[in-house]
Amino acid sequence: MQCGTCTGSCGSAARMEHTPRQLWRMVQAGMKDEIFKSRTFWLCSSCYYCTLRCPRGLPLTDTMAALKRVAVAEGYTTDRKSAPFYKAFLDSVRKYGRVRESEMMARYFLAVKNPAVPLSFVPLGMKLMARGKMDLHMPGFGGRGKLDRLYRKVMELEAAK
Amino acid sequence: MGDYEPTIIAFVCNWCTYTAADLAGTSRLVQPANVRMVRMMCTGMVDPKYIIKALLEGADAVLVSGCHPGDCHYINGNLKARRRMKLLKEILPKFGFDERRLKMTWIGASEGIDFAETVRQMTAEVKALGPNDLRTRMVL
Amino acid sequence: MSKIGKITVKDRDTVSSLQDFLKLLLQKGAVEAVLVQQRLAINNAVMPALITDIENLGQADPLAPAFALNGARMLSRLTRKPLDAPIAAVMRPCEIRAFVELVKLKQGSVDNVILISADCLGAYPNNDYAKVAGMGAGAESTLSFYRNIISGKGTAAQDADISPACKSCEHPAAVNADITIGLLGTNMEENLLLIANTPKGEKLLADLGVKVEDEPLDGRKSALDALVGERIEYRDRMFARTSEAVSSVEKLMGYLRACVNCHNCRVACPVCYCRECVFTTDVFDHEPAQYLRWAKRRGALKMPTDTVFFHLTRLAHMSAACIGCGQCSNACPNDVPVMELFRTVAHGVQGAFGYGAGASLEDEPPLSVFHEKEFCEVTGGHD
Amino acid sequence: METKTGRALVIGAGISGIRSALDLAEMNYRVYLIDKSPHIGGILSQLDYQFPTDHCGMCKMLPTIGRDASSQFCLRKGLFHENIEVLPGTEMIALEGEPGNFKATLDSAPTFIDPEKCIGCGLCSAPCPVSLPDTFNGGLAKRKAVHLPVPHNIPNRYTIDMAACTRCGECEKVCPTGAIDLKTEARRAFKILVVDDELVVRDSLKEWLVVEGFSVDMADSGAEAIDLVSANEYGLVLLDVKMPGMDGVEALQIIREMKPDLPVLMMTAYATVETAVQAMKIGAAEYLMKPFDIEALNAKVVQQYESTVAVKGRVIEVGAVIMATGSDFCDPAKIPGAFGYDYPNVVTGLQFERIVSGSGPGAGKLVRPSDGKPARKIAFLQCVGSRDLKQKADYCSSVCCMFSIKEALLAKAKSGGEADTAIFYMDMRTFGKDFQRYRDSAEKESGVRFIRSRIHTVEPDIDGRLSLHYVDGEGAMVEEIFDLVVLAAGQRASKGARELARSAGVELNPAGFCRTDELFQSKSSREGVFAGGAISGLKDISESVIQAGSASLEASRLIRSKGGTSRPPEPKGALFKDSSRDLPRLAVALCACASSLAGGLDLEALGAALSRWDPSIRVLQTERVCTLAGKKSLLDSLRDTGCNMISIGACMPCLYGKMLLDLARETGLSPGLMDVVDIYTPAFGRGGQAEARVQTAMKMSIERLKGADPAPGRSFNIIRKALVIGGGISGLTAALAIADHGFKVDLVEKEADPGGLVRAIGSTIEGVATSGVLGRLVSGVRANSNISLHTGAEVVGSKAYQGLSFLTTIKTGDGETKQIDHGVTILATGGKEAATREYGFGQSGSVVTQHELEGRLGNGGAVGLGVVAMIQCVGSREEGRNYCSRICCQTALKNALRIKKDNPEAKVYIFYRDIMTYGFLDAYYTKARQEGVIFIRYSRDAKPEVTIGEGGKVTIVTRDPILGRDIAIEPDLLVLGTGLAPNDLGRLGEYFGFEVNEDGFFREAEYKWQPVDSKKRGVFACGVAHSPRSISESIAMAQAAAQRALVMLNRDVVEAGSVVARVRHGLCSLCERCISACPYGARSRNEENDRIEIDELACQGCGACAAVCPNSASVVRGFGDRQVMAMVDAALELI
Repeated sequence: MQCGTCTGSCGSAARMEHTPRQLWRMVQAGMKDEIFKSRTFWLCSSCYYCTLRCPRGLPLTDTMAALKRVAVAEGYTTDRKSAPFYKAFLDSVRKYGRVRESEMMARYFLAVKNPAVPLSFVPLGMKLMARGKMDLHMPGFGGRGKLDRLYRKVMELEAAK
Repeated sequence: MGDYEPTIIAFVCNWCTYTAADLAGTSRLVQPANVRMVRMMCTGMVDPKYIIKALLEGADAVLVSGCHPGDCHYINGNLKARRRMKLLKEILPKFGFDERRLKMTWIGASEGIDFAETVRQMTAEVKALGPNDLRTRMVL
Repeated sequence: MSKIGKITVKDRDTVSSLQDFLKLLLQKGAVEAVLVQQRLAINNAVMPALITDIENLGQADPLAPAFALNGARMLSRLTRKPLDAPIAAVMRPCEIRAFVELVKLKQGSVDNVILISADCLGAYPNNDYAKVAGMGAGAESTLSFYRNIISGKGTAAQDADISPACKSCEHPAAVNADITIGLLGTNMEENLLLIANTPKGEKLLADLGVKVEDEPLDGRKSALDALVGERIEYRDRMFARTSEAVSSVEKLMGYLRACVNCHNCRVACPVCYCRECVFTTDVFDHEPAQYLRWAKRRGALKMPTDTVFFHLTRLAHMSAACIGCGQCSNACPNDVPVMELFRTVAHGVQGAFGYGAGASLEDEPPLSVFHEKEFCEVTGGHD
Repeated sequence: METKTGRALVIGAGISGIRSALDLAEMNYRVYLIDKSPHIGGILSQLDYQFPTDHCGMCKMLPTIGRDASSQFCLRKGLFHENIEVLPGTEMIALEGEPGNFKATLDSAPTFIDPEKCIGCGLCSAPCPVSLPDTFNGGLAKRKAVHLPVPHNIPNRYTIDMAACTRCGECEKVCPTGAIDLKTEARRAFKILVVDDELVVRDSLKEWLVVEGFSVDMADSGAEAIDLVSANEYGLVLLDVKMPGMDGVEALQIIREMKPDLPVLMMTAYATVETAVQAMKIGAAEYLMKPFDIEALNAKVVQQYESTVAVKGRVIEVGAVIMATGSDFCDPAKIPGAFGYDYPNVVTGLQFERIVSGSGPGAGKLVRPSDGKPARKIAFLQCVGSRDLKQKADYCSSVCCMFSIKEALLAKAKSGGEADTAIFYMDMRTFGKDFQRYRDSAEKESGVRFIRSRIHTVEPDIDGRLSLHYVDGEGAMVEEIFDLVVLAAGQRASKGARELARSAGVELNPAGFCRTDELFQSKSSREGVFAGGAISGLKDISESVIQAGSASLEASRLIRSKGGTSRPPEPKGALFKDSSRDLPRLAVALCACASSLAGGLDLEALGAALSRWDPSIRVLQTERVCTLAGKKSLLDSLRDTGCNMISIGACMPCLYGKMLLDLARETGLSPGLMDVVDIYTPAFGRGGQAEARVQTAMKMSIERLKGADPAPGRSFNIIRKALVIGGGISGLTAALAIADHGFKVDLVEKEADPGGLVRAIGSTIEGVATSGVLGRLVSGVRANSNISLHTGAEVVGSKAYQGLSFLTTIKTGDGETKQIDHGVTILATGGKEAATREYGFGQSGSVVTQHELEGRLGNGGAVGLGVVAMIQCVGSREEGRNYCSRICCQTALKNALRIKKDNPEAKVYIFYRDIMTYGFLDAYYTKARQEGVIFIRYSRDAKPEVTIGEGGKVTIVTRDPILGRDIAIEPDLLVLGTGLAPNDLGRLGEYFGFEVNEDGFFREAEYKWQPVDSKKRGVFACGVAHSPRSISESIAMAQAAAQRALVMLNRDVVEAGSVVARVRHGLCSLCERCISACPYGARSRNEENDRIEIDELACQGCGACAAVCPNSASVVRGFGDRQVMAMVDAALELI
């Protein structure tokens, strides 16, 4: 009904080129390329506010996530920074059953292939270390590779669709 | 002047204002007891000569009160009354009747507080104005 | 610039040339009867008469400064029901304005009536006119009245003067008559103007074959303005005097001390159209016990009662329609200045409602029309 | 079939209940009007202003014909009618029997205050220690446990909120008339047995119950409990389930054998819930969950106590039952975390009404509840709890848009125009008659801002102000600070609906409202039980009144068919002897009241003063007139003194009770000759000169009676036949309804065969085929012997005569004219699909109207339709036809869903301004969106442009407000929703004396309160001739119109009121000012005998003619000049 509640409740709506409401409209109108050129759905931090409040009960946040998946699947990842970030995160989980932050960040910096990015993270890193939030050592792990089979199954299913 | 208690004749419409007066009564609103109410079916029924009669007969003030425009049970009785009051408010002051002795108000059915307030305010005003000396005057 | 015809006055006898014009109406069959002031043979008294025989028009004297009663009541009796025969009525401006008010009250109708009105330079009160009329036979007194005015000696004669109502009347010329006979703005002794204000008037002039051309009327206008200015100045002085004289109920009682409840002023008043005034109905036959109670409360009770009450109620009923013809004072046996009181109050009321009594048939009498959003100040500002 | 007077039960005394009760009472059925709450008026008693006139007009529902049988004062004060028995505080707990003779058991809550004695002095509420939020004022103000349910009610009886009452007994001591009896002893006599093995549970329970005033015994095991139960009388047993030795269930079985009707409450810990439930099957009344919460326990115990003590099931026999219990508003507090309802200054619509109401907490001033400061910036949030799938409320509440506009206008009026009001909405649903104009004037003239955005969160700002974040039209984020936020809370099924449905044996729809027949909305799922008003879904007042009228028609039809007669009421004239001839002899009765009230008044001195005032009156000292004995003594003394007028000095309750009517019936004097004067309130109240004021009041009453005109209302004949103009679905329904009551009906239809607009409609949106209903109606009309159908006929003239008789000439199909005499006229001329030339209509085959589309869908379905575009509001809601035609949105959705069903791939675009799917239709709007129909909004001044290419190719270009870009669509078919226009009424208005509004629709007497009547008596209208409406609403309106007509047809003489105008022809100078002054057109000038004639049936006695007549030639009976002036004299006597 384009009532605007989702845009109203979305925290990061201000920074998006299109408000969530416009995004749904564009999806309805099938303006595929324009959607994937924009950063709108990447900025969604899936706080689920919009889904909670939509009077029509539409699964909005899941749609955002679906858009992300379609973007990745159809290779629309432009020079965007978030796609590699998510990929690094998934690989680390796949490999170790949990996230090993330092290794994941390293993998992410490598994928981005742009030296400026790690430097921009240095000030953040120093502060975290000062407060002991960043432990450099590689944490032990239980089932190495256990999740591998899970990933492979998912891959099969998606391929089948 | 101290002990003089003004007497106010009130021509009230049977529908809205009478209900407000009852409401003021039943909800025990403090209001002076100087009002004598004459219940008419509608303010549109109040003939100018009743008001002139009341003033000449010695009433200290006359209140005509009916429903708000649009509430009138008889569609537009209150609007006709307003025109008659306008006529009287033009004529009577010429003969020394203070305009505040003749008051018209709209009071809805649930405005008991407004009714009590109007009565309280009017009694005070008329008390300040002093008695209408026609009451004891010889010539009618 | 309106259509102007002329009546040439033969040997300075304005009255007879006007009579010839009226005879023309009957001759041409434009009308079957003329209601006009007729000079009665007996003692030169002037009374309205319905004349059908051309000969009798010889005694007609509309210009006479006599105003026995307001002709509007007579015309209303003639036109209360549809009259198939067309008639003409020669009346003063205030009579025409009274008739307009009566038509609005369904007491008469203007179809089949041709309203003719001469400029009105005033008229004497009834008992004064007898003094003036006595001099000279027939229309002589009328002509001398106008000669005095032209020669500047004014309207006073034989220690009588025109009634205060006429002195304070700001409508000497009837704007809503079909035909106005213009005395002002021309030399009355040479020709009279025939001004057609309405299509009916123009048609009549055409039927009568009166030569009509467009002529500037500024001469007449300046004369009119002068007269009106003078009268308004007198009127305002009168208003001030009267307002002061009735500014409290005691003063009002003093003002009306001579009133004996005879209700003559009501009977004479053209716009008091009730068949029987409420004060004469059973409503005011009070119980003996009631008189006693009033007397007990007051110590003494002037009889008859309801005097001030009657005048105030009459004011309430007709002040919106009062056209200031002065007949009430004229009719009062005890010379109570009723006209001054009623004109003062009526002026205020008509001003408040923005209504000119008798001005035009279209605008509604103030008390018979109402709107949702008006006069908010009456009820303390909120609607 | 023994014929006895038909009886009906109306449940719920809100507006629809009152309407149904009055309808049936005017048909002379006996009506029981019951309501759960202690007062009548339902939700309307809290609303002072109603849209679209922004005024109150309830009293216009009172009967205009035969009005002496009912009360003649403001409905807020109460209602009485000869044939209605009003039972407040009563509920129906069971309904047996079959339609036509039901047996209903009524259960009225115990009244701890004796209504006869309570004079509403209010002394009892002062000492009451309890203070809780006042539900009447939406919780904004505080009230005591003993309180006035509604400020206006006369006689104003206090009630006690038993749940909150602590039984301290203070009020009992203080009450001057001893009206309060808390039955504390009775409560102490109510013994409760607590059975639990743990001592601590027993003790705490005992302590609580003793505080509540009950007496408590204790048993620690099942065995001991059984001995105690057999030993003495208990009112209630609290039985624990888990006990050593004999467990609760066994004990229950034994107790059940011993004392079958002894109520038992099982007490169960969490674990043993199933056993407790199982125990209930054996007969336990209920079960209580440990650990106990005092309130729940207390309420349950009190409820059990009250049901045992209550006036046990009074059984009444009724022919039909009408349920009019209305609906409640949703409580925003129940919507978690939304709308910031818990912040101060966030109120619901109802609370806002209380704020601006004169009798509300703020005495009518527009102030903020938090700090009383004036509220100058107000936001209204729409669709709170409606159109919200999360709250399982997939429906629109139909009225909140309109009452928010009204409240915005009220805010402007109350603040002298300073208030800045903004309404946040999704679709502004102004679908009723003249609603669109109401909105336009609110927007343009009064400057109310309409912002299309649904706000979810309200954050508090500094000092009680509130900040709202919302997306404005162009998609930009805006934050705005407001003083006050009003939530337009939507509807919910009323709390009592579930019990009522159970006791009445009626089904509810999933949303909890009463499930009704799709087309006949007053028929519930059980035959003989009908639904009136908002119980079947929130409606605005006019729809509720129409629905109530249709329910009373169905009820009356059922009662009559089962033998219940409604014999015509005997005219009052015959009832009372005409004492206008004999000499007026006035008696004054002074009632010495036994209670402490009388102390302040010396009746002897008063009597003496009055006889000094007027020696001809006879003063009678009587005792307690309110009791039977007192009344009898009064009657005897009246008879032997031969007085024919009586003025009774008594207390307030007698003032408005049925006392005058009963006294009149017994003495044979017309009620106009009697008057009751309240002499005790002034004497009792504050303000000095009590003596003088009482004496003056009596004197004024004496003078009034002296001027009273004893002649009762005259009665006139009525031709007991009806004329129905227009044979559409409304005309057919109305004709059948009247014919079923045994009256002759002439049905005039212009076209060759009846059916009207409905023939072009295949089925309703709910999927009900219209041909079935239409077929049944048409065959019903043709088969009914009472109905003579004139097809191809037109009305060419009509003349009204004295009383209710018209003579109408019609030109029939074959050209010859016929004369029909009839008493009532029902206009059902209906309407047609409005023509249009916009959007290229007529230039291309693929541009059609909704009806044409429906025809095409009817045969051949939607195959071959790839892309369909629909444009709504074509020609409607803009200059020329500035009203919403109400049904084009639902027709568009119906057709769109049909197209999608036939071929899901089809692309359907709907260009709309506001989708008007009010009520339960909103579910179809949700379904359409889910099916993939694309809705594109446009505004009145930025309409879509349609260009017709060669070969009729249609392209539509419009600006999509959300994308902010133009989009183009080439549909195979463009369907225009042109809405409905009325059929030309020609000179019918002139013939029958009714007016037509500027759109050509019938102008009703009053939109909300007399929707089907015209100002001219005996003329009614229904269906699309009145305003565009759907098929089911037209049927309901047709039945309501038939009902109003039957009220008149059912009388052999129609009686005018006793207070009517009279002309003294001798004084009348025929100035006709009274004719133009009369609002009811009841006066006319008879040309032949030159007299003003009064149509006493139409005259309502308002006196406008009397005041405008200078010499009082026109006077109203009972209010003559002499009488009023005498009252003024009497009033000024004693200064």
